[in-house]
Amino acid sequence: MKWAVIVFPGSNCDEDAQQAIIRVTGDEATLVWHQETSLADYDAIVLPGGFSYGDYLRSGAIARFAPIMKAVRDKAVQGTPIIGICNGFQVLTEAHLLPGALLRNRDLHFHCKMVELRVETNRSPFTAAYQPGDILRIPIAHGEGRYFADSAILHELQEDHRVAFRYVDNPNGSSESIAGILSKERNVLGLMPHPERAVADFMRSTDGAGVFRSIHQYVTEREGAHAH
Amino acid sequence: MTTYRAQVRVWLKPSVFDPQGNAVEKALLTLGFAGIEEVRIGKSMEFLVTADNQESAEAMVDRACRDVLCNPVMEMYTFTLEARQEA
Amino acid sequence: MTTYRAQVRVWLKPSVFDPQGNAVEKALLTLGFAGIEEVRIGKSMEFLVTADNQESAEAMVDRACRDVLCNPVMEMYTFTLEARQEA
Amino acid sequence: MHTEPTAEQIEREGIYRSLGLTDAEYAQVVEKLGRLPNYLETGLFGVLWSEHCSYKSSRIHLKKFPTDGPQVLQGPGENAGVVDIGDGIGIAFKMESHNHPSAVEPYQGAATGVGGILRDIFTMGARPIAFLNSLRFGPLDDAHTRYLFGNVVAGIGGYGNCVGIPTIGGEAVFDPSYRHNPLVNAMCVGQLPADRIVKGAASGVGNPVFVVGSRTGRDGIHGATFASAEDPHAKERSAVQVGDPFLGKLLMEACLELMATGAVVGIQDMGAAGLTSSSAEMASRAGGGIEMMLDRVPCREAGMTPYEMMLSESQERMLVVMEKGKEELAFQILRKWDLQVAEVGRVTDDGRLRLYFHDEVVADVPVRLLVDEAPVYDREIAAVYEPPGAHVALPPDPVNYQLELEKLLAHPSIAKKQWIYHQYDTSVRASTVFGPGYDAALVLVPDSEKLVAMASDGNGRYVYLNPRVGGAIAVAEACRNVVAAGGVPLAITNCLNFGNPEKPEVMYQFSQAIEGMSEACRALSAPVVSGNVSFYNETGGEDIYPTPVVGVVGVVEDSQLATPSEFSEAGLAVYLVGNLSDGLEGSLYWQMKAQQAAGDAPSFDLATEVKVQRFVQRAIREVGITAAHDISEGGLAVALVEMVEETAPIGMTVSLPAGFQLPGVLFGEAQSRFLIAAQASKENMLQDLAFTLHTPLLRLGETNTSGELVISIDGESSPAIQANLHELKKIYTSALENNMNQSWR
Ligand SMILES: Nc1ncnc2c1ncn2[C@@H]1O[C@H](COP(=O)(O)OP(=O)(O)O)[C@@H](O)[C@H]1O
Ligand SMILES: [Mg+2]
Repeated sequence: MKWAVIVFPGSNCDEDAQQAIIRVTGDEATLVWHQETSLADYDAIVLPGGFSYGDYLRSGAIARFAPIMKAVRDKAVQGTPIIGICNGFQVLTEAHLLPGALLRNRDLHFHCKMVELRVETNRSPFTAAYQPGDILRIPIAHGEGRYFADSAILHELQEDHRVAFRYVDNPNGSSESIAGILSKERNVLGLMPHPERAVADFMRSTDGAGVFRSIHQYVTEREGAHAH
Repeated sequence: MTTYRAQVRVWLKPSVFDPQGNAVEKALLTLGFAGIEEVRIGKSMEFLVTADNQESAEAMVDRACRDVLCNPVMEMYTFTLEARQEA
Repeated sequence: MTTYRAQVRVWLKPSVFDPQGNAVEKALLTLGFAGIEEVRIGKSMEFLVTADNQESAEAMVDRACRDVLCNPVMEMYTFTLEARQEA
Repeated sequence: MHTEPTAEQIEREGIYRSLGLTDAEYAQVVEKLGRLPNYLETGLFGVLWSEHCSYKSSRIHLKKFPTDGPQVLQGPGENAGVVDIGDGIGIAFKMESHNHPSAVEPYQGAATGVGGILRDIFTMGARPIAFLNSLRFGPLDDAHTRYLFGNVVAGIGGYGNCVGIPTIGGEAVFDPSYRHNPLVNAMCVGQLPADRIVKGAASGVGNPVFVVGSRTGRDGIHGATFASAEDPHAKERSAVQVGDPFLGKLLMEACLELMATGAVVGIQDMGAAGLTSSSAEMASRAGGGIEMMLDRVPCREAGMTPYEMMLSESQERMLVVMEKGKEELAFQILRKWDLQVAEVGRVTDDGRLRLYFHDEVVADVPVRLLVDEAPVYDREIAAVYEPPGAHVALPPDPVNYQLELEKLLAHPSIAKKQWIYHQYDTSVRASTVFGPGYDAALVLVPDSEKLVAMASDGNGRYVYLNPRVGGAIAVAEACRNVVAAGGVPLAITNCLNFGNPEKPEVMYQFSQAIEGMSEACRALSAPVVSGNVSFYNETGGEDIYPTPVVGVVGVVEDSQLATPSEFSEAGLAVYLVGNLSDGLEGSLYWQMKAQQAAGDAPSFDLATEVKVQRFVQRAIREVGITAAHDISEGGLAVALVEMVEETAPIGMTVSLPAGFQLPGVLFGEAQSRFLIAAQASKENMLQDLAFTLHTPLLRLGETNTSGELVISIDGESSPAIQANLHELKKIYTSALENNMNQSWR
């Protein structure tokens, strides 16, 4: 299968994501420049972390207008798995592909450290390799990661089992300790922690590998099904 | 064409916690500014808009606010426009 | 004692570079908002002040601006005060 | 717009003084130039002959540093030094101070410091891989200090996090000496192919010269001149420089792409003194000249004069010399990254810096005179240096040693620094093997088994008490950190933060510290490849502690050798490498008791230093040990607590031989010592190795499951310290945060 990792001006986890994909799945992963307009060739899309457009105004606010985002939208409609990590999550909410918003951390500080996440659902292309209730160790690195949504949305997320991950110990003041959420069709995931930084022993955790493995399995199985 | 000076104010909805406002309020208190409360911190944006008339300038600024400058999920905005005095 | 609503605007001195305003201006341009220029982004702060009278409220806000809200090395401020209507 | 003074007015009214030239310097300019310089020209000399750009007070002393070695690919003189780590890989690194700007506007001062050092690294053609930072502030009980420190940390993170380079090491010291003059030193490390170092030389007559990046504004004019001015508030007269890390990141990517094409002849960041220093220094390195049409410089504000353009310190700008005919290639790359570029001039061979504005020559001066013939001062050095801690009486023995240990662990200089580094992205680039919290940071080198090791260190108190020994200790300690993590130190960079060089005792500190550093560099085979001097760190006549900060880069040959500074298992043997000592000289403990720096510098011997470092290197390689940590501030007791991993449910029993004074043996800071922990099965081999290498090695005790730290003296009935380790760790971990939770905004 083929992965696209979108590169916005200011993305800085693009290569990390690419390397993690290659390390975990052995798949082909291509960096795709934000000025491109088609993603037709790709089976999975990653919006990586970083500071797209410097995170000026609001994080993700300017990136959502990039030419590539029209193609991302189209792929979302087609059911292609799309994962937004950190800044990618922020871009996805600004682009209304995911509900809610990510605000400045409760204590106003940037936080970079290993945190524990609880897997809330494995019914998604991103979490199938885990069991609900699994505790994962994955680093966070963000200043604006406080997930916010109004109560109706929070209720809906809860009802539809669309909260993918929660923090065990809320580091940033996110509503209901939410660390990652799924779209209605469950093929778009946004999460603040960085699974691509937890895929090798030297990183002190390999718990993030399951995210990439899940996507790989989902896509290859789906391809298998189509072939029939 | 006329050039207007626009002043946009964007702030968090009342239901959204504003940690910055909170921190400043605390700081003011410890520094002895008794009597200051409910501090909220938002953004103030200023720019020049050139348009045919006030109406179309207003429409443009409003669209900029809705599309870019403000995220309605958590923010609100107001703005004022003022024809620029010639230098 | 009267309670006033204060609105403070803080912005970078004209000679100080505003990277944020600069980036937003560029973004607006590429999004087709032709005619918007010289974008500068500052802070807008709102709070309640309770004081004996307008004068002492003003003095307090001014001091808060100088001591806490504004960094005089690179920023400037203005504010308005308005007696709060009773609920 | 007011008009500029004429050349005659400048001479008659002494206006050159406000541009940074002394009477003698101005006379020298007039004589060598053979005429009176105009306002712009006087300004050029003012900044290039400033302390900051010309190193006029330090130059003759810096020459004493050893700078050669087989591992050195690029020594001092370029934008950064480069060492060879083998496998065709070069590591570029440099450290720089941003003390004065950070005191005026802490967030932007620190952020622009990081941006500047970043550009120094990537202009060498190196991909930046890590940042470190060394911070010195006054005590945190002062709200303004908390404001400065908090914002400096935020600014370092703000820039580094945004450009996506991990900040993985550094140090932070809090001492009254820095209350009015905080130090903010930033270091950047980058990786490049060893045979593709890009230089900052403007060569090739006729080659076009470009300004790339941000537009030029009126910010920071005279920054370089005033960094050397006595009145720190003079700096406020110029606008504060604001960093744009987003643009910094684009510039980095674009320049690396540009340099990879091979079409870049020379490139330099417009740092201090902006366009002036970059153009003049690049021309000087090539031994040629440069001419520029200033009308073509993209400006942020209307009506900027040539003077303002040449002296502006607007951030995120580069001066690039391209090979003629390859311009289109450059334009393509820069367009892709949405960066502004303007061709502003060309390389000449007449050795002159010639500037045009509206088709008129507005400045025309010899490059040699601007750069190479800048004044050099052999400033007066005090004949005697009254050792400032010699007369201080030893403190009486304390009643409760546990309490003293707790006080040391809670001192912000010793306490765990996670409040700082949790605000830094330490894992971006996904190659951090050891981040902050270890003795040295380790980073993976792609396509290689090797790791790059780096650390920064420097103890101003030691240098103050004994400049020569203190200088040597700074180098030794920095190298020791790399050794503890499993590395071999290769070379160092430094920031020499000192007081007013016009004072003979400051020059004594300076020259002696350099002597000491040089001795240690030679003994440890770690030459100096880059560095920076910051003078005039004084307020109201009070100078800071003379504070040379050393940044060291080394290599870990194989990731298997990476050795942590902590352990978490029971059943390990704990050893002291080096001598047991009970001297309190220069220790933080004595300073806390005496309320001033006390005694001499800690005992230090270079031969012993070399020996213990060799021993630990071989122990890691040949025996395999679980953890290694150097003993530094706070002494043996603090180092023991530091070595226990925070959440480990273990205890440790240590017994010390009789015959040593208690406070000294626990809290003394005698140098050249490591603690190492090893499995029982390795003990024989360790002892054999120590015997073979004639290295003092003392078994202190072992770890267990008791959860307690017990330190006793042989023959004494009750232990000197018996404390819950978990509680001690809590004090150590939370102290800095507790200090910063007081209001500082
Ligand atoms: N300003 C800082 N930035 C990043 N890391 C820091 C900073 N200060 C301290 N650290 C990290 O905290 C750890 C302890 O620092 P320090 O007490 O100076 O160590 P030592 O005294 O053993 O050299 C080191 O890993 C260091 O890199
Ligand atoms: Mg320490």
